[in-house]
Amino acid sequence: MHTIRIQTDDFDLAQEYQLLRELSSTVGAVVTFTGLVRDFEGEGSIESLSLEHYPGMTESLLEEIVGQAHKRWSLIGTTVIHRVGELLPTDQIVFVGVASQHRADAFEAAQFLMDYLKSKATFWKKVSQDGEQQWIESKDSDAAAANRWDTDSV
Amino acid sequence: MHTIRIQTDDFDLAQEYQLLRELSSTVGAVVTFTGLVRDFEGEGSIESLSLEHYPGMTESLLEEIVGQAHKRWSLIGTTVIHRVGELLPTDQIVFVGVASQHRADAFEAAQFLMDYLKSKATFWKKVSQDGEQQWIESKDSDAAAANRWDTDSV
Amino acid sequence: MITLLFFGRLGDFAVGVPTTMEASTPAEIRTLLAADFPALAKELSEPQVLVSVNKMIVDWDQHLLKGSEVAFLPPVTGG
Amino acid sequence: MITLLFFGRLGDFAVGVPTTMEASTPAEIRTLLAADFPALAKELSEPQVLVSVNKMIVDWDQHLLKGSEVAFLPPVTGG
Repeated sequence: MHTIRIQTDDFDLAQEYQLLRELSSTVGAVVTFTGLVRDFEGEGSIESLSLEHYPGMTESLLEEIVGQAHKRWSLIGTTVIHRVGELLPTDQIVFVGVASQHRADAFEAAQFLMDYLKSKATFWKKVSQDGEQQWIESKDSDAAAANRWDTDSV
Repeated sequence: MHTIRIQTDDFDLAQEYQLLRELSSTVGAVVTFTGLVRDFEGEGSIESLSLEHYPGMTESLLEEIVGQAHKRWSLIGTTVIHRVGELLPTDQIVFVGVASQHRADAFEAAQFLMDYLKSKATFWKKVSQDGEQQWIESKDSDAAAANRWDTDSV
Repeated sequence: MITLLFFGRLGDFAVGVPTTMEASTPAEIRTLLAADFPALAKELSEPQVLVSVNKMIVDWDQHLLKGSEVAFLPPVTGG
Repeated sequence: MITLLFFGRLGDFAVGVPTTMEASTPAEIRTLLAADFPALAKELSEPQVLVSVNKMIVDWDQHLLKGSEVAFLPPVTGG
């Protein structure tokens, strides 16, 4: 079972958790990751964040990534939600939830999904700071985080 | 900021998440782990689980473990809740929540805390299955999971 | 005709760029744009920029079929 | 006097065991229990069983002070 949503609306962690938890009575572990707009990006505080994506392509990339996770680990359910549009500091941006029998599967799959979301999914962030707008540069550390899953013998 | 609770009552993931999220406007990542009573332990379905602990010792072990996590990673907040007493299938047993600026810290600290909870904290589980009660055997895999943090150069 | 899309920071450089053109490869689109939009063409030459055809990442010399959608993708920054 | 505590499965073997006794080390407690509670003493000799004094894990030959609380801990199974 997997759910992928790209939306401008906020999401409700409690509701997403409940859905994962109730998928099966064999669920023994649920890991959630929530990403939030931080108040500091480099120096100075940000006023807002604007998230653009490539409709259609993003969904198919996420389907592929989630499919890989289900092949690689023993998972009962996964949920990926990514917001687009205008966001403010402390707003929720991204949610990954994984339900499994054993904790290692849920932890690893959630990290894998986040690493791929950061480095492969077609989202772009623009930040408004001190009255100026600027596209965020991608981080080498995110590419490195995603690459480790290629070589790991997990 | 850290919270440690051992309680017979259930806990509310949404509330614990909200507390972590609101600790600071620099929180960029929140990872939660929830452990649930699974319906199958070995073979056959279980009727209930009974959790005993060593009051006083458990709290000081958890304080020590959480303190280690805060030294090892850059964390804004951690919450550890472990239930004791009688639990039924699909009940929540354990919660670990970690808030940090960056996702790697939150993921690793949450895994670290769970591995130590499983292998070092003074809790013991007894399962009622087919009318018989039986203490659960500890798993070598849990000890191995905890040991990896001793050698890792994370 | 080929439909053109520019994402992220590339969009800022693509103001006034036609949304469709005739071309047989993504590399040719870049060459054709260089005449009127040199700043955009320079950005498209950055090694991190990827190109997709009909939402699949492809090589720059991928042969384009009529009606294809070609998108230029700077490094992603989601999550 | 030393207070004795038995956790997890050890509790099942410790039914009827005195809750206090005089002893100078945890190892001596085990030896003293062997006379009347051989099954429990055997369980306590399992290498995975840990012993704590006043809630700190110690060696079996730790010298015990008056009023100490000695607990016998089988492998933990929390989380």
